[in-house]
Amino acid sequence: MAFDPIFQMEGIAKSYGGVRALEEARLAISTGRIHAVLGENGAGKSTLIKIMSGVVQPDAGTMRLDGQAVRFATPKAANEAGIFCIFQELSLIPDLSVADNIDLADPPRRFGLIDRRTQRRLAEEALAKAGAEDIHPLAQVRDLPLSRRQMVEIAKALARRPRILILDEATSALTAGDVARVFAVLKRLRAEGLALLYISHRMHEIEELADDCSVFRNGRHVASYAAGSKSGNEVVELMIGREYSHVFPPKPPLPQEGPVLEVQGLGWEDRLTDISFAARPGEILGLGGLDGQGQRELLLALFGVLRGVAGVVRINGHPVSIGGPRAAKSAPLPMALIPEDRKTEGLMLPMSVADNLTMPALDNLSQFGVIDRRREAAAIREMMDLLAIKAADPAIPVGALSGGNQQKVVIAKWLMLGPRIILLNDPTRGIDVGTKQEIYQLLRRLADAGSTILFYSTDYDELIGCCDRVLVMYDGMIVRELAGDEITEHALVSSAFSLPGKAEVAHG
Amino acid sequence: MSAPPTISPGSSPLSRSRFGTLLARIDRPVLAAFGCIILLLLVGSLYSSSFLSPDYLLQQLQVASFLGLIATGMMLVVLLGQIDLSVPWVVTVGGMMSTAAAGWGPLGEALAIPFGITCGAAIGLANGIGVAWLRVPSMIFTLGMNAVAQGLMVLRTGGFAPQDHATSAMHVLATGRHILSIPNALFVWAIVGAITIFLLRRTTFGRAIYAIGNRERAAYLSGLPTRRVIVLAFMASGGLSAFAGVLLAGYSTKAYQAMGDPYLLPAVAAVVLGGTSILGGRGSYLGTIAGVILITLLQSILSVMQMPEAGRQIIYGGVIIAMLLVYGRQKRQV
Amino acid sequence: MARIAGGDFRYRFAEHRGTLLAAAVFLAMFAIYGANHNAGFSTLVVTTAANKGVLLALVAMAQTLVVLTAGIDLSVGMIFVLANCLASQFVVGDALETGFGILIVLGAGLLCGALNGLIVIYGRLQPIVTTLATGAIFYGLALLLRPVPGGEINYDLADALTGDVFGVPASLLMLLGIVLVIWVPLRRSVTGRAIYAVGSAEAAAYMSGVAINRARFTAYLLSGLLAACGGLMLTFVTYSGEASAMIGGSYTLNAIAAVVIGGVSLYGGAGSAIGAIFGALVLRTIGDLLFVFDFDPLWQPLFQGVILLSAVTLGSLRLLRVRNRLDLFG
Amino acid sequence: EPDIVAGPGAEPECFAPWAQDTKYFKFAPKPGPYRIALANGFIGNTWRIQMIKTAKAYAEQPEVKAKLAEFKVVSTGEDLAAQLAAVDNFIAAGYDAIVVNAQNPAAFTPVIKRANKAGVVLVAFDNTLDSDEAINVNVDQKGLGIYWADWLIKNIPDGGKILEVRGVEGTSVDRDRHEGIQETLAASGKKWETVEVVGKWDDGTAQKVTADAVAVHKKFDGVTVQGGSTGTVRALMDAGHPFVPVGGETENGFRKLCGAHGGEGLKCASGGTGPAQVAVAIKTAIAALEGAVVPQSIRLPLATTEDPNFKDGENYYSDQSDNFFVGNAFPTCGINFTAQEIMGQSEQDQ
Ligand SMILES: Nc1ncnc2c1ncn2[C@@H]1O[C@H](COP(=O)(O)OP(=O)(O)OP(=O)(O)O)[C@@H](O)[C@H]1O
Ligand SMILES: Nc1ncnc2c1ncn2[C@@H]1O[C@H](COP(=O)(O)OP(=O)(O)OP(=O)(O)O)[C@@H](O)[C@H]1O
Ligand SMILES: [Mg+2]
Ligand SMILES: [Mg+2]
Repeated sequence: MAFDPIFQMEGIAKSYGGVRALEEARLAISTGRIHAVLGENGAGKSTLIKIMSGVVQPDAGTMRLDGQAVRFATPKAANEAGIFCIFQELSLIPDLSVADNIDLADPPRRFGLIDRRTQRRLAEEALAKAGAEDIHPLAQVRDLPLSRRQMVEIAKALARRPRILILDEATSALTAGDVARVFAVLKRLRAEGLALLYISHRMHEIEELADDCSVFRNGRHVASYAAGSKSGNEVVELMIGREYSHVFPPKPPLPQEGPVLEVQGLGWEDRLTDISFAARPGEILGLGGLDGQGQRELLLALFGVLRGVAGVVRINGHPVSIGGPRAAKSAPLPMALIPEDRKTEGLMLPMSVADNLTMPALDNLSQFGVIDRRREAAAIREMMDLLAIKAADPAIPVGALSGGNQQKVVIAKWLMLGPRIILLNDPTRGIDVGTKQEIYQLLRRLADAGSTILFYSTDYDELIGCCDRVLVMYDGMIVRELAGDEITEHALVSSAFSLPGKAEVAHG
Repeated sequence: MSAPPTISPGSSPLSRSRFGTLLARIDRPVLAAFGCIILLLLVGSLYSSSFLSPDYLLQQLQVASFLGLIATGMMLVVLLGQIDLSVPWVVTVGGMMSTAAAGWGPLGEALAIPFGITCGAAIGLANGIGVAWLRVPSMIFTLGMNAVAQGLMVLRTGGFAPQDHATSAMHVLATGRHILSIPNALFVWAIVGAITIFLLRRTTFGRAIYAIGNRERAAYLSGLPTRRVIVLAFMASGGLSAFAGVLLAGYSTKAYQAMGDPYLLPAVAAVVLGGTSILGGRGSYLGTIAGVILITLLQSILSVMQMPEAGRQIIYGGVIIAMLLVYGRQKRQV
Repeated sequence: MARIAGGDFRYRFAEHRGTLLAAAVFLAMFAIYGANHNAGFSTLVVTTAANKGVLLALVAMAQTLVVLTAGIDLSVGMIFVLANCLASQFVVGDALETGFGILIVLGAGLLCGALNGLIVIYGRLQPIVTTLATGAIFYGLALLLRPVPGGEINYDLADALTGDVFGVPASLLMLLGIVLVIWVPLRRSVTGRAIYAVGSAEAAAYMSGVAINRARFTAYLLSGLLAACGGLMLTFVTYSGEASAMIGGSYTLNAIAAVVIGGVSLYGGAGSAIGAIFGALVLRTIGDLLFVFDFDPLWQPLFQGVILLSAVTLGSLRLLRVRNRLDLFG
Repeated sequence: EPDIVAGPGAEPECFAPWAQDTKYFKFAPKPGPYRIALANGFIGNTWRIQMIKTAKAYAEQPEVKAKLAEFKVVSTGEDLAAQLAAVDNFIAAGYDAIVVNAQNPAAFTPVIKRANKAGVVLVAFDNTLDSDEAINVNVDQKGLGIYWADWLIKNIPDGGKILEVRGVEGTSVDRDRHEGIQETLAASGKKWETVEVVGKWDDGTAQKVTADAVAVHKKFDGVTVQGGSTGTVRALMDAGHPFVPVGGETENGFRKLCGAHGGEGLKCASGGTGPAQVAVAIKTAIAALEGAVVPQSIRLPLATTEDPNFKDGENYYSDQSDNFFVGNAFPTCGINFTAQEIMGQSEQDQ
């Protein structure tokens, strides 16, 4: 590249236990540019930047900052060198206030004690810089929704006046609106001469932002190129190392059977109001709209996790009242929920892949509470093959798999139950292009096999590509129903921002 | 194919070691604990060769059985990431209620043991409800239940159960040696232990315990009956503590106030020395067995060596720390 | 701006809810106590209550610091006892010797805390197990020091600190002093906030460049110091030292109860030592109620148990408000 | 404050002075009936509970009841500070006399001061106070040790190996009894080897450590046990250890065994002062309030019985709990409780 790099990595290698996360990795970034890092799940992107920011130590290789060789023993050291990172796993303290979090490491002091007033001011400035003035600096992070926290995370990094700013899938939890604001901020920072490193699985984001790109595969650096010099397909093929086409499987015409899942006047607290729709077998029904408009609550309500839900839910015409996941499993038609956060809700990370896979289906695999080892083993093998889960051995902890494979395990463990109604809560967050493709095709297969799928995604392309119908939600209500070729990015966005009054409310 | 819980891996979410190394690491605490047992006996034998004599060892195993029962219940609870501090007075409840039942004529005589255990399980039930339904941290709720149990015993008996003499059945169970002079108590522990191992490795209940211990939220969303499992675990703990109380009453042919006091901390220590993570979700019963024997031997040898209390306490604490430093350290986060 | 200001109050209140609740409960109970005492709120009655309340309050503060880091300290009671034995040995003679003796006692407390801290941080053992073991060690040392109860203390100092100043119990003033000198600065210092951060989310704190080990170490260090202050105070109250495992054990457990009643989260990261102090006073007042109400002695243990249980169960009323079952899990 | 006067005091046969030089107290006589309080500490063991029951039984006896306006009992648990606070509270609440079973004998100096200033009679028993400002009702702990040692010397003609089961370490009681035993044995001129284990006055613990000691040392010629005597003898029997002379406490269970196996060589000396000493303490308090002259330190007679004098229904009760402490007779003080009288006290009545 024309620009002489401010930061360089050469021959970086890192392995965890047996797993090689990185070998011979290199990277060079320059001021005033946004450098995108692409790669499948487990390609080593996070590891690379964890090394840059002192979270983990490389086994081999050199790093140069302004030409000088550097080594960061701790994140603190990296910070002092002006390198700041916004992590894929958030680094906020839930029990502290937003202001406390923003200057956690070195707050303004008077007489050695924290100066609350100044801290408050700095926090407000930082939030403003990140375009999140709506967040109260005294609010506890614990009480903020995920997307707000992500904004705090960004504000936190900006408050430290970084030279090099790294975003590791910092946008994967953000709403379209927030993403736009963040992009504006990033572009301003670039103009101010920062060096930015940007990791995302969202091609369109990268296309919009990046100046330079580096692609990683299996921990190796495979290519670096100026943005736009390669077609998306080439890129994706670089990433996944194989032919790549037909992202989304074709949508077959809907079978005209009666609805299996009917919801009428469903309400909960002030988060869900008068939700009514019906879903047919073989249908993939999307939930759209801005993040946090009640889509998650709707799924949880159907799964029986919420208390005091009003309205009627019919399955195969029978009204049901589901008191929790356990009841949902044994509903007239078994239900499954692929939860939002796989690390805390989907999996027991330290337990083996096998144990995780059989968790929901244990009752079916056991007699009088005694597990039938043979049937269990068979079921596990079947699922691992079906979803092509890449794990050296089903006995290794699921936490050792990369994001994509973890997500597959979450889905597989429910499929083992043979659910007929499947609720998905943004299942492709942080999943690489290739894995996504597999998941889309799996969903379609399940639908064709007669399952009903309720699919919430923060990602319009997905809704467009996968869903037969999309219910757009706003402020806890369904404000619009889109079917067939009505489902366009434009339609989704416009109705997502529309106010309840205007849009003609659609009832399934 | 599917990994038995005993080899479920480290508590750190980020641990990524492979199956082989895994086995090695997980077995280490157990091996180390058994190693320490041998070491302890050798050290003891320097003082007196009779520490290696079979009847001394059987004697220790007999006494260890009481602690063993309590530690079994404690382990189930610890695997859930909880703890049961109500042990001392639940043990006493077991002893006093069983002997009290013995006072109610031949029927009571017959039902003494089950009755004592049931009373313990009842307190365990209360603990379970407090933890699973009211969601009070077990650390504190069981503490309160312990106080309540004490209050009940002091009140119920005013110091003496009207009848606090153990039944012959209890006495035989605790002290008898019918099959090749192996203490019956040891058989009791062996049976309970075998059942526990089976529960933990082969049943949905065991799997659920490890799952909840690792992440209750995910276990709940997977449709596991988390509350029921928690309550059952606490009932088991209560019942087993009470059972130990029953045996202790049989051992000294009577129940008396505060007879459970010497058992709480040793039980926790035994479970942890056995390699069970106090945070829950990881541990094997084999380890607990080792821990129990270790603690019992340590106490006995120090006492027979006529080590003064002060020295005994210091060595006791020192040994626990030393052993855990050898194998009990959890991996650093991130 | 008005919106923010209005908001501010809401947030600040939420932050201190636990403490305020504990304080309210205490005041209510103590009012009942005084109202039913033959001697009413006479100076002697209040001073008596204060003296024994402060003892537990100090140990509860010590426990709080460790609990905030998401740990638990089963050795505070034993440090308390060890300090008591040391004080009954060294805190005697003229002002200079006495002052020197006090330094010895507090220094010992710091050492005990440091030992716990080092083992937990560098040995990477779980706090609960570590302190279970070190507790035994500290008790052994105490026993070496005081094979049988006895010893003495600077009586003038003792009388001064257990008496009253213009009707205000001196022990309360001492507690206030300790809070102002140790807790308040810590709460507002960087390290203090780091303690909360570590307890709330260790990994996140590490990633944010927080000095984790320093925070932990400070917590254990000060915990030892506060426990030692308690032991010192015990010596002033009893004029003597005793290596009693019973006392150590009961103070450790009561301190945990006090911490919970005081609104400190056993999961770490939330709560305040002030709350723990009120929690301790609540516990003590339970005992006092036995005195004014005529309970049959054999009913007293049950009564105390039931009250303790209800007190710690009070918190679960919030469950009634939980609408999303996922909120039930920590 | 009481006046220090010259002896002899009232009822010398009951209020026996500890030593020749023991000083005597005379409090200003107060008109009855009196408000008397018992400030107990720990309650969770058999001895303490029997003590409380005895105290109430004694307070119920007509001639005593007549003199009492109120008899209040508070147990403050392990915590010393709480017990001191209780005493202070009783002083503040204007009780006439306070009877204490101290958690720690050394700690009462300050409250004694306050009690004397307020003119409240303070009587300590069991764990007596290291102070000559308050009335102590003492058991001759060392004498008990001597008593046991003498019994062994008498019954083991030419010395041998003794198992000494000690009490709770760190208490003066344990220390005194231990010294009594050792000094006497040493003085006997015979050859003795003693093995010490710690039984903590708890049957279970005593039984366990005895069993261990026997498993390791195989054979002992004699045993002394400060408490948990029943457990110790049980352990000997379980281990099939031949019966040998035993010096033990006054637990009913111990005496039952002695009574049953005396013929087979289990030669027991059972001595101590049961919880009934609380009655003597109360009696002393009343006497002091009535202005009688009482010694500052009272020596309680030991209630002892040796083989072959164990008589069922007389000095032990085979129909009663093992946990019951028998030495409840102080004839010189006109105090003699049968088990029934004590057990008869139900919890409810106040
Ligand atoms: N702490 C760890 N212990 C063991 N293995 C790890 C650890 N962290 C990462 N790995 C492994 O290293 C490889 C690279 O992981 P990394 O998180 O860097 O991938 P990534 O490119 O960030 O994937 P994603 O897009 O899902 O974030 C993966 O195989 C992962 O399983
Ligand atoms: N340049 C491209 N050429 C062909 N297909 C692509 C291209 N970019 C993305 N896709 C496919 O379109 C889908 C959406 O693209 P993208 O990579 O943005 O993933 P995404 O849907 O944004 O995932 P995320 O949930 O991380 O935002 C992906 O699943 C991918 O398979
Ligand atoms: Mg990553
Ligand atoms: Mg990812």
